[in-house]
Amino acid sequence: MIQLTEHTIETERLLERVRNRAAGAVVLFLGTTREVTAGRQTVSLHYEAYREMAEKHLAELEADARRRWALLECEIIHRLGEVPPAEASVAIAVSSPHRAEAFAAGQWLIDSLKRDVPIWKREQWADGNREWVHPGLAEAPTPSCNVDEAVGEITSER
Amino acid sequence: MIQLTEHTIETERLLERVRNRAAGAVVLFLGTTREVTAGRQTVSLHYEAYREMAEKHLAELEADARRRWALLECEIIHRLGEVPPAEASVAIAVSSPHRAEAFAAGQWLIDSLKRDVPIWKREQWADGNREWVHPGLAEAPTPSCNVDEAVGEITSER
Amino acid sequence: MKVRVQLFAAAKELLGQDSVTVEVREPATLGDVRVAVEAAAPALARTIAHSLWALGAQYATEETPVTGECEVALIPPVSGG
Amino acid sequence: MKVRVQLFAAAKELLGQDSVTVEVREPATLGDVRVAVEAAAPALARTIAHSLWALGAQYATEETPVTGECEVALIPPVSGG
Repeated sequence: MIQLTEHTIETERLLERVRNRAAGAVVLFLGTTREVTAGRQTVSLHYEAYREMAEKHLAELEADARRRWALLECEIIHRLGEVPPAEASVAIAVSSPHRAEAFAAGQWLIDSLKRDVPIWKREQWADGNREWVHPGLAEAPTPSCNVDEAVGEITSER
Repeated sequence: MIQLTEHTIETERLLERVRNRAAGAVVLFLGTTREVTAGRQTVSLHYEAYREMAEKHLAELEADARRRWALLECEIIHRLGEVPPAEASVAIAVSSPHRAEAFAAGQWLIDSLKRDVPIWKREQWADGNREWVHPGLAEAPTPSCNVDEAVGEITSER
Repeated sequence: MKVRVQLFAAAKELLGQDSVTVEVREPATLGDVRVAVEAAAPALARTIAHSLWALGAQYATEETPVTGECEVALIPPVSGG
Repeated sequence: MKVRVQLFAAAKELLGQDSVTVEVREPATLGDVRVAVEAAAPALARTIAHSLWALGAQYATEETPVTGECEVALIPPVSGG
Protein backbone atom coordinates (compact mmCIF):
# COMPACT_ATOMS: atom_id res chain seq x y z
CA MET A 1 0.00 0.00 0.00
CA ILE A 2 1.21 3.49 -0.75
CA GLN A 3 0.03 6.76 0.71
CA LEU A 4 0.68 10.48 0.55
CA THR A 5 -0.47 12.23 3.70
CA GLU A 6 -0.51 15.65 5.32
CA HIS A 7 -0.52 14.08 8.80
CA THR A 8 2.02 12.60 11.18
CA ILE A 9 3.03 9.11 10.09
CA GLU A 10 1.69 6.64 12.64
CA THR A 11 4.47 4.10 12.89
CA GLU A 12 2.71 1.76 15.31
CA ARG A 13 -0.26 1.30 13.01
CA LEU A 14 2.11 0.90 10.08
CA LEU A 15 4.02 -1.87 11.88
CA GLU A 16 0.71 -3.55 12.75
CA ARG A 17 -0.19 -3.62 9.07
CA VAL A 18 3.08 -5.24 7.96
CA ARG A 19 3.20 -7.81 10.78
CA ASN A 20 2.44 -11.21 9.32
CA ARG A 21 2.40 -14.74 10.70
CA ALA A 22 4.44 -15.90 7.72
CA ALA A 23 7.09 -13.23 8.34
CA GLY A 24 10.41 -13.78 10.06
CA ALA A 25 11.56 -10.22 9.51
CA VAL A 26 10.19 -6.69 9.44
CA VAL A 27 12.29 -3.72 8.34
CA LEU A 28 11.05 -0.17 8.92
CA PHE A 29 12.89 2.80 7.48
CA LEU A 30 12.05 6.34 8.57
CA GLY A 31 13.49 9.39 6.88
CA THR A 32 13.43 12.11 9.52
CA THR A 33 14.01 15.85 9.42
CA ARG A 34 17.57 16.60 10.46
CA GLU A 35 17.98 19.79 12.42
CA VAL A 36 21.46 20.62 11.16
CA THR A 37 22.69 20.18 7.59
CA ALA A 38 26.22 21.30 6.69
CA GLY A 39 26.31 23.50 9.78
CA ARG A 40 23.00 25.26 9.04
CA GLN A 41 19.99 25.01 11.35
CA THR A 42 16.73 23.74 9.88
CA VAL A 43 13.43 24.87 11.40
CA SER A 44 11.40 22.47 9.31
CA LEU A 45 11.15 20.88 5.90
CA HIS A 46 8.20 21.47 3.61
CA TYR A 47 7.34 18.74 1.11
CA GLU A 48 5.40 19.16 -2.12
CA ALA A 49 4.46 16.44 -4.59
CA TYR A 50 3.11 16.13 -8.10
CA ARG A 51 0.50 14.00 -6.40
CA GLU A 52 -0.98 12.07 -9.29
CA MET A 53 2.42 11.12 -10.69
CA ALA A 54 3.96 10.45 -7.26
CA GLU A 55 1.15 8.06 -6.32
CA LYS A 56 1.44 6.25 -9.64
CA HIS A 57 5.21 5.99 -9.26
CA LEU A 58 5.10 4.80 -5.65
CA ALA A 59 2.57 2.10 -6.58
CA GLU A 60 4.95 0.98 -9.33
CA LEU A 61 7.85 0.86 -6.85
CA GLU A 62 5.76 -1.32 -4.53
CA ALA A 63 4.84 -3.65 -7.40
CA ASP A 64 8.47 -3.83 -8.56
CA ALA A 65 9.69 -4.60 -5.04
CA ARG A 66 7.10 -7.37 -4.68
CA ARG A 67 8.28 -8.85 -7.97
CA ARG A 68 11.96 -8.70 -7.00
CA TRP A 69 11.70 -10.00 -3.43
CA ALA A 70 9.45 -12.43 -1.58
CA LEU A 71 7.66 -9.74 0.41
CA LEU A 72 4.59 -10.41 2.51
CA GLU A 73 3.68 -6.78 3.10
CA CYS A 74 5.05 -3.55 1.68
CA GLU A 75 3.98 -0.06 2.71
CA ILE A 76 5.31 3.29 1.58
CA ILE A 77 4.05 6.50 3.17
CA HIS A 78 5.31 9.98 2.30
CA ARG A 79 4.25 13.00 4.29
CA LEU A 80 3.59 16.34 2.56
CA GLY A 81 3.56 19.85 4.00
CA GLU A 82 5.60 20.86 7.05
CA VAL A 83 7.72 18.23 8.82
CA PRO A 84 9.51 19.45 11.98
CA PRO A 85 12.85 18.07 13.23
CA ALA A 86 12.93 14.40 14.33
CA GLU A 87 9.57 13.71 12.65
CA ALA A 88 9.33 11.33 9.72
CA SER A 89 8.81 12.59 6.19
CA VAL A 90 8.84 9.08 4.77
CA ALA A 91 8.24 5.60 6.13
CA ILE A 92 8.89 2.34 4.33
CA ALA A 93 7.91 -0.92 6.02
CA VAL A 94 8.31 -4.40 4.58
CA SER A 95 7.93 -7.90 5.94
CA SER A 96 9.35 -11.10 4.49
CA PRO A 97 10.01 -14.70 5.56
CA HIS A 98 13.77 -14.02 5.91
CA ARG A 99 15.65 -10.86 6.77
CA ALA A 100 17.85 -10.48 3.69
CA GLU A 101 14.85 -9.68 1.47
CA ALA A 102 13.40 -7.19 3.93
CA PHE A 103 16.66 -5.24 4.18
CA ALA A 104 17.31 -5.35 0.42
CA ALA A 105 13.78 -4.28 -0.47
CA GLY A 106 13.76 -1.50 2.14
CA GLN A 107 17.02 -0.05 0.86
CA TRP A 108 16.03 -0.34 -2.76
CA LEU A 109 12.67 1.32 -2.13
CA ILE A 110 14.09 4.36 -0.37
CA ASP A 111 16.91 4.71 -2.91
CA SER A 112 14.43 4.51 -5.80
CA LEU A 113 11.98 6.87 -4.13
CA LYS A 114 14.64 9.51 -3.55
CA ARG A 115 15.94 9.20 -7.11
CA ASP A 116 12.71 9.13 -9.10
CA VAL A 117 9.50 10.07 -7.33
CA PRO A 118 8.31 13.65 -8.05
CA ILE A 119 8.40 15.01 -4.51
CA TRP A 120 10.42 18.05 -3.48
CA LYS A 121 11.50 19.51 -0.19
CA ARG A 122 12.06 23.11 0.77
CA GLU A 123 14.43 23.89 3.62
CA GLN A 124 13.19 26.46 6.10
CA TRP A 125 16.44 27.64 7.65
CA ALA A 126 16.64 29.21 11.10
CA ASP A 127 18.19 32.34 9.54
CA GLY A 128 14.90 32.99 7.73
CA ASN A 129 16.01 31.74 4.34
CA ARG A 130 14.04 29.19 2.42
CA GLU A 131 15.22 27.12 -0.46
CA TRP A 132 13.92 24.33 -2.60
CA VAL A 133 16.29 21.40 -2.76
CA HIS A 134 17.02 20.41 -6.36
CA PRO A 135 20.10 18.17 -6.39
CA GLY A 136 22.36 18.81 -9.35
CA LEU A 137 21.06 22.28 -10.04
CA ALA A 138 24.18 24.43 -9.75
CA GLU A 139 24.45 27.16 -7.13
CA ALA A 140 21.97 29.93 -7.73
CA PRO A 141 23.54 32.90 -9.53
CA THR A 142 21.50 35.24 -7.29
CA PRO A 143 21.86 35.15 -3.48
CA SER A 144 19.04 33.48 -1.57
CA CYS A 145 16.32 35.89 -0.50
CA ASN A 146 15.61 36.52 3.14
CA VAL A 147 11.84 36.24 3.44
CA ASP A 148 9.31 36.41 6.24
CA GLU A 149 7.80 33.13 7.32
CA ALA A 150 4.45 34.47 6.14
CA VAL A 151 5.56 35.11 2.57
CA GLY A 152 7.14 32.17 0.84
CA GLU A 153 6.67 32.93 -2.85
CA ILE A 154 10.33 33.68 -3.37
CA THR A 155 12.93 31.01 -3.18
CA SER A 156 16.46 30.31 -4.19
CA GLU A 157 18.07 27.21 -5.57
CA ARG A 158 20.84 25.08 -4.21
CA MET B 1 21.13 0.58 25.11
CA ILE B 2 20.65 -3.16 25.25
CA GLN B 3 17.97 -5.15 27.02
CA LEU B 4 16.81 -8.72 27.61
CA THR B 5 13.13 -8.84 28.49
CA GLU B 6 10.38 -11.35 29.20
CA HIS B 7 7.75 -8.91 27.94
CA THR B 8 6.36 -7.81 24.58
CA ILE B 9 8.78 -5.47 22.83
CA GLU B 10 7.20 -2.01 22.71
CA THR B 11 8.20 -0.73 19.31
CA GLU B 12 6.64 2.70 19.64
CA ARG B 13 8.64 3.50 22.76
CA LEU B 14 11.72 2.07 21.13
CA LEU B 15 11.28 4.35 18.12
CA GLU B 16 10.75 7.32 20.44
CA ARG B 17 14.09 6.57 22.10
CA VAL B 18 16.06 6.45 18.84
CA ARG B 19 14.42 9.50 17.28
CA ASN B 20 16.93 12.31 17.27
CA ARG B 21 16.96 15.85 15.92
CA ALA B 22 20.36 15.19 14.35
CA ALA B 23 19.10 12.05 12.57
CA GLY B 24 18.07 11.86 8.94
CA ALA B 25 17.38 8.14 9.12
CA VAL B 26 15.98 5.55 11.48
CA VAL B 27 16.11 1.82 10.71
CA LEU B 28 14.14 -0.64 12.81
CA PHE B 29 14.57 -4.38 12.37
CA LEU B 30 12.16 -6.83 13.98
CA GLY B 31 12.73 -10.56 13.99
CA THR B 32 9.29 -12.11 14.28
CA THR B 33 8.06 -15.64 14.93
CA ARG B 34 7.21 -17.30 11.64
CA GLU B 35 4.26 -19.65 11.79
CA VAL B 36 5.49 -22.07 9.15
CA THR B 37 9.09 -23.25 8.69
CA ALA B 38 9.89 -25.79 5.98
CA GLY B 39 6.24 -26.83 5.86
CA ARG B 40 5.91 -27.35 9.63
CA GLN B 41 3.57 -25.32 11.79
CA THR B 42 5.03 -23.44 14.77
CA VAL B 43 2.86 -22.73 17.81
CA SER B 44 5.47 -20.51 19.43
CA LEU B 45 9.16 -20.07 19.95
CA HIS B 46 10.75 -20.20 23.36
CA TYR B 47 13.97 -18.25 23.89
CA GLU B 48 16.59 -18.89 26.55
CA ALA B 49 19.77 -16.91 27.16
CA TYR B 50 22.99 -17.21 29.09
CA ARG B 51 21.91 -13.86 30.47
CA GLU B 52 25.13 -12.51 31.91
CA MET B 53 27.14 -13.35 28.80
CA ALA B 54 24.40 -12.30 26.38
CA GLU B 55 24.10 -8.86 28.01
CA LYS B 56 27.86 -8.40 27.93
CA HIS B 57 28.02 -9.47 24.29
CA LEU B 58 25.11 -7.28 23.20
CA ALA B 59 26.70 -4.27 24.90
CA GLU B 60 29.91 -5.00 22.99
CA LEU B 61 27.97 -5.20 19.72
CA GLU B 62 26.41 -1.82 20.43
CA ALA B 63 29.83 -0.32 21.23
CA ASP B 64 31.35 -1.86 18.08
CA ALA B 65 28.51 -0.56 15.91
CA ARG B 66 28.93 2.93 17.36
CA ARG B 67 32.66 2.78 16.57
CA ARG B 68 32.09 1.57 13.01
CA TRP B 69 29.25 3.91 12.01
CA ALA B 70 28.20 7.45 12.92
CA LEU B 71 25.17 6.37 14.95
CA LEU B 72 23.16 8.74 17.09
CA GLU B 73 21.17 6.07 18.92
CA CYS B 74 21.44 2.31 18.97
CA GLU B 75 19.07 -0.02 20.81
CA ILE B 76 19.01 -3.81 20.89
CA ILE B 77 16.22 -5.66 22.66
CA HIS B 78 15.88 -9.44 22.78
CA ARG B 79 12.82 -11.09 24.24
CA LEU B 80 13.11 -14.31 26.27
CA GLY B 81 10.49 -16.94 27.05
CA GLU B 82 7.52 -17.64 24.78
CA VAL B 83 7.08 -15.58 21.61
CA PRO B 84 3.90 -16.34 19.62
CA PRO B 85 3.61 -15.99 15.82
CA ALA B 86 3.95 -12.45 14.35
CA GLU B 87 5.40 -11.13 17.62
CA ALA B 88 8.95 -9.85 17.79
CA SER B 89 11.71 -11.85 19.47
CA VAL B 90 14.32 -9.21 18.67
CA ALA B 91 14.28 -5.52 17.84
CA ILE B 92 17.22 -3.46 16.64
CA ALA B 93 16.76 0.27 16.15
CA VAL B 94 19.41 2.73 15.04
CA SER B 95 19.42 6.36 13.99
CA SER B 96 22.08 8.19 12.03
CA PRO B 97 22.51 11.41 10.05
CA HIS B 98 22.34 9.54 6.73
CA ARG B 99 20.57 6.35 5.77
CA ALA B 100 23.50 4.25 4.57
CA GLU B 101 24.93 3.97 8.09
CA ALA B 102 21.58 3.10 9.63
CA PHE B 103 20.98 0.25 7.17
CA ALA B 104 24.55 -1.06 7.40
CA ALA B 105 24.61 -0.97 11.20
CA GLY B 106 21.17 -2.58 11.48
CA GLN B 107 22.15 -5.46 9.22
CA TRP B 108 25.52 -5.94 10.88
CA LEU B 109 23.95 -5.95 14.34
CA ILE B 110 21.35 -8.61 13.56
CA ASP B 111 23.88 -10.74 11.65
CA SER B 112 26.36 -10.53 14.56
CA LEU B 113 23.68 -11.18 17.16
CA LYS B 114 22.45 -14.29 15.38
CA ARG B 115 25.99 -15.60 14.91
CA ASP B 116 27.51 -14.94 18.33
CA VAL B 117 25.18 -14.03 21.17
CA PRO B 118 24.40 -16.94 23.54
CA ILE B 119 20.64 -17.09 23.05
CA TRP B 120 18.81 -20.20 21.90
CA LYS B 121 15.33 -20.86 20.59
CA ARG B 122 13.19 -23.91 20.96
CA GLU B 123 10.52 -24.62 18.37
CA GLN B 124 7.16 -25.65 19.74
CA TRP B 125 5.63 -27.43 16.76
CA ALA B 126 1.89 -27.81 16.27
CA ASP B 127 2.34 -31.62 16.15
CA GLY B 128 3.42 -31.53 19.80
CA ASN B 129 7.15 -31.87 19.19
CA ARG B 130 9.64 -29.48 20.66
CA GLU B 131 13.20 -28.98 19.57
CA TRP B 132 16.05 -26.71 20.41
CA VAL B 133 17.53 -25.07 17.35
CA HIS B 134 21.30 -25.57 17.19
CA PRO B 135 22.47 -24.75 13.66
CA GLY B 136 25.21 -27.05 12.45
CA LEU B 137 24.45 -29.83 14.89
CA ALA B 138 23.71 -32.76 12.62
CA GLU B 139 20.32 -34.46 12.63
CA ALA B 140 19.63 -36.15 15.92
CA PRO B 141 20.38 -39.88 15.81
CA THR B 142 17.23 -40.51 17.87
CA PRO B 143 13.81 -39.44 16.58
CA SER B 144 12.32 -36.37 18.23
CA CYS B 145 10.20 -37.16 21.25
CA ASN B 146 6.52 -36.33 21.27
CA VAL B 147 5.91 -34.65 24.63
CA ASP B 148 2.98 -33.05 26.38
CA GLU B 149 3.02 -29.27 26.57
CA ALA B 150 3.23 -29.64 30.33
CA VAL B 151 6.44 -31.69 30.31
CA GLY B 152 9.27 -30.20 28.33
CA GLU B 153 12.34 -31.80 29.83
CA ILE B 154 12.95 -33.96 26.80
CA THR B 155 14.02 -32.46 23.54
CA SER B 156 15.51 -33.41 20.25
CA GLU B 157 18.09 -31.73 18.12
CA ARG B 158 17.85 -30.45 14.60
CA MET C 1 -2.75 24.24 -30.02
CA LYS C 2 -2.46 25.31 -26.39
CA VAL C 3 -0.50 23.12 -23.99
CA ARG C 4 -0.61 23.68 -20.22
CA VAL C 5 2.57 22.73 -18.37
CA GLN C 6 2.37 22.12 -14.64
CA LEU C 7 5.15 23.61 -12.51
CA PHE C 8 6.47 22.50 -9.13
CA ALA C 9 8.87 23.57 -6.39
CA ALA C 10 11.49 26.15 -7.48
CA ALA C 11 10.02 26.39 -10.99
CA LYS C 12 6.60 27.26 -9.56
CA GLU C 13 8.06 29.84 -7.21
CA LEU C 14 10.29 31.41 -9.83
CA LEU C 15 7.25 32.09 -11.96
CA GLY C 16 4.82 32.72 -9.10
CA GLN C 17 2.28 30.40 -10.73
CA ASP C 18 1.66 26.67 -10.79
CA SER C 19 1.47 26.31 -14.55
CA VAL C 20 2.37 28.00 -17.80
CA THR C 21 0.37 27.66 -21.00
CA VAL C 22 2.13 27.82 -24.34
CA GLU C 23 1.08 27.71 -27.98
CA VAL C 24 2.74 25.06 -30.18
CA ARG C 25 2.12 24.10 -33.78
CA GLU C 26 0.69 20.58 -34.39
CA PRO C 27 2.06 17.92 -34.61
CA ALA C 28 4.21 18.72 -31.57
CA THR C 29 6.62 16.85 -29.32
CA LEU C 30 7.66 17.49 -25.72
CA GLY C 31 10.79 19.09 -27.21
CA ASP C 32 8.62 21.65 -29.01
CA VAL C 33 6.82 22.37 -25.75
CA ARG C 34 10.15 22.87 -24.03
CA VAL C 35 11.27 25.42 -26.62
CA ALA C 36 7.98 27.26 -26.26
CA VAL C 37 8.23 27.33 -22.45
CA GLU C 38 11.80 28.62 -22.59
CA ALA C 39 10.62 31.44 -24.86
CA ALA C 40 7.58 32.27 -22.73
CA ALA C 41 9.43 32.08 -19.38
CA PRO C 42 13.15 32.81 -19.78
CA ALA C 43 13.50 32.76 -15.97
CA LEU C 44 13.02 28.97 -16.10
CA ALA C 45 15.90 28.33 -18.52
CA ARG C 46 18.39 27.10 -15.91
CA THR C 47 15.80 24.98 -14.14
CA ILE C 48 14.61 23.46 -17.42
CA ALA C 49 18.18 22.55 -18.34
CA HIS C 50 18.29 20.30 -15.28
CA SER C 51 14.71 19.01 -15.38
CA LEU C 52 12.86 16.05 -16.80
CA TRP C 53 9.42 16.08 -18.42
CA ALA C 54 6.31 14.11 -17.64
CA LEU C 55 3.44 13.32 -19.95
CA GLY C 56 0.29 11.77 -18.50
CA ALA C 57 2.01 11.58 -15.09
CA GLN C 58 4.95 9.54 -16.40
CA TYR C 59 8.47 10.50 -17.35
CA ALA C 60 8.77 10.97 -21.11
CA THR C 61 11.51 11.92 -23.57
CA GLU C 62 11.48 15.09 -25.67
CA GLU C 63 10.65 13.03 -28.78
CA THR C 64 7.27 12.04 -27.33
CA PRO C 65 4.28 13.44 -29.30
CA VAL C 66 2.02 15.83 -27.39
CA THR C 67 -1.65 16.61 -28.00
CA GLY C 68 -3.74 19.37 -26.46
CA GLU C 69 -5.37 16.96 -23.99
CA CYS C 70 -2.03 15.79 -22.57
CA GLU C 71 -1.14 16.48 -18.97
CA VAL C 72 2.37 17.90 -19.25
CA ALA C 73 4.64 18.69 -16.29
CA LEU C 74 8.14 20.02 -15.77
CA ILE C 75 9.94 17.86 -13.17
CA PRO C 76 12.94 19.61 -11.60
CA PRO C 77 15.46 17.38 -9.75
CA VAL C 78 13.50 15.57 -7.04
CA SER C 79 14.33 15.67 -3.32
CA GLY C 80 11.70 13.60 -1.55
CA GLY C 81 12.44 11.03 1.12
CA MET D 1 39.62 -28.80 42.10
CA LYS D 2 35.92 -28.75 41.31
CA VAL D 3 34.69 -26.81 38.26
CA ARG D 4 31.02 -26.15 37.69
CA VAL D 5 29.98 -25.94 34.03
CA GLN D 6 26.74 -24.18 33.14
CA LEU D 7 24.54 -25.86 30.56
CA PHE D 8 21.95 -24.34 28.22
CA ALA D 9 19.30 -25.33 25.71
CA ALA D 10 19.62 -28.91 24.34
CA ALA D 11 22.63 -29.64 26.58
CA LYS D 12 20.62 -28.69 29.67
CA GLU D 13 17.65 -30.77 28.56
CA LEU D 14 19.75 -33.78 27.60
CA LEU D 15 21.12 -33.90 31.14
CA GLY D 16 17.97 -32.66 32.90
CA GLN D 17 20.08 -30.19 34.89
CA ASP D 18 21.43 -26.70 34.33
CA SER D 19 25.02 -27.48 35.26
CA VAL D 20 27.49 -30.30 35.69
CA THR D 21 30.36 -30.22 38.17
CA VAL D 22 33.60 -32.03 37.37
CA GLU D 23 36.88 -32.64 39.17
CA VAL D 24 40.06 -31.58 37.33
CA ARG D 25 43.68 -31.58 38.44
CA GLU D 26 45.38 -28.17 38.77
CA PRO D 27 46.69 -26.44 36.76
CA ALA D 28 43.84 -27.01 34.33
CA THR D 29 42.69 -25.59 31.01
CA LEU D 30 39.25 -25.44 29.41
CA GLY D 31 40.38 -28.47 27.37
CA ASP D 32 40.86 -30.44 30.59
CA VAL D 33 37.39 -29.41 31.71
CA ARG D 34 35.99 -30.56 28.39
CA VAL D 35 37.55 -34.01 28.73
CA ALA D 36 36.18 -34.30 32.27
CA VAL D 37 32.66 -33.29 31.18
CA GLU D 38 32.71 -35.78 28.31
CA ALA D 39 33.65 -38.52 30.80
CA ALA D 40 31.04 -37.45 33.36
CA ALA D 41 28.22 -36.96 30.83
CA PRO D 42 28.72 -39.10 27.71
CA ALA D 43 25.25 -38.03 26.51
CA LEU D 44 26.73 -34.59 25.81
CA ALA D 45 29.50 -35.82 23.51
CA ARG D 46 27.83 -34.85 20.19
CA THR D 47 26.69 -31.51 21.53
CA ILE D 48 30.16 -30.73 22.92
CA ALA D 49 31.72 -31.54 19.55
CA HIS D 50 29.71 -28.67 18.04
CA SER D 51 29.90 -26.25 20.98
CA LEU D 52 32.09 -23.39 22.10
CA TRP D 53 33.23 -22.64 25.64
CA ALA D 54 32.88 -19.52 27.73
CA LEU D 55 34.99 -18.47 30.68
CA GLY D 56 33.89 -15.50 32.75
CA ALA D 57 30.98 -14.92 30.34
CA GLN D 58 33.27 -14.63 27.30
CA TYR D 59 34.18 -17.06 24.56
CA ALA D 60 37.53 -18.74 25.30
CA THR D 61 39.75 -21.34 23.63
CA GLU D 62 40.51 -24.74 25.13
CA GLU D 63 44.05 -23.58 25.98
CA THR D 64 42.70 -21.01 28.45
CA PRO D 65 43.67 -21.74 32.10
CA VAL D 66 40.79 -22.41 34.49
CA THR D 67 40.66 -21.91 38.26
CA GLY D 68 37.99 -23.09 40.68
CA GLU D 69 36.42 -19.63 40.87
CA CYS D 70 35.90 -19.40 37.10
CA GLU D 71 32.43 -19.25 35.64
CA VAL D 72 32.55 -21.87 32.91
CA ALA D 73 29.78 -22.51 30.39
CA LEU D 74 29.18 -24.81 27.44
CA ILE D 75 27.77 -22.80 24.51
CA PRO D 76 25.99 -24.97 21.93
CA PRO D 77 25.37 -23.38 18.49
CA VAL D 78 23.31 -20.25 19.12
CA SER D 79 19.94 -19.51 17.51
CA GLY D 80 18.79 -16.18 18.91
CA GLY D 81 17.35 -13.39 16.83
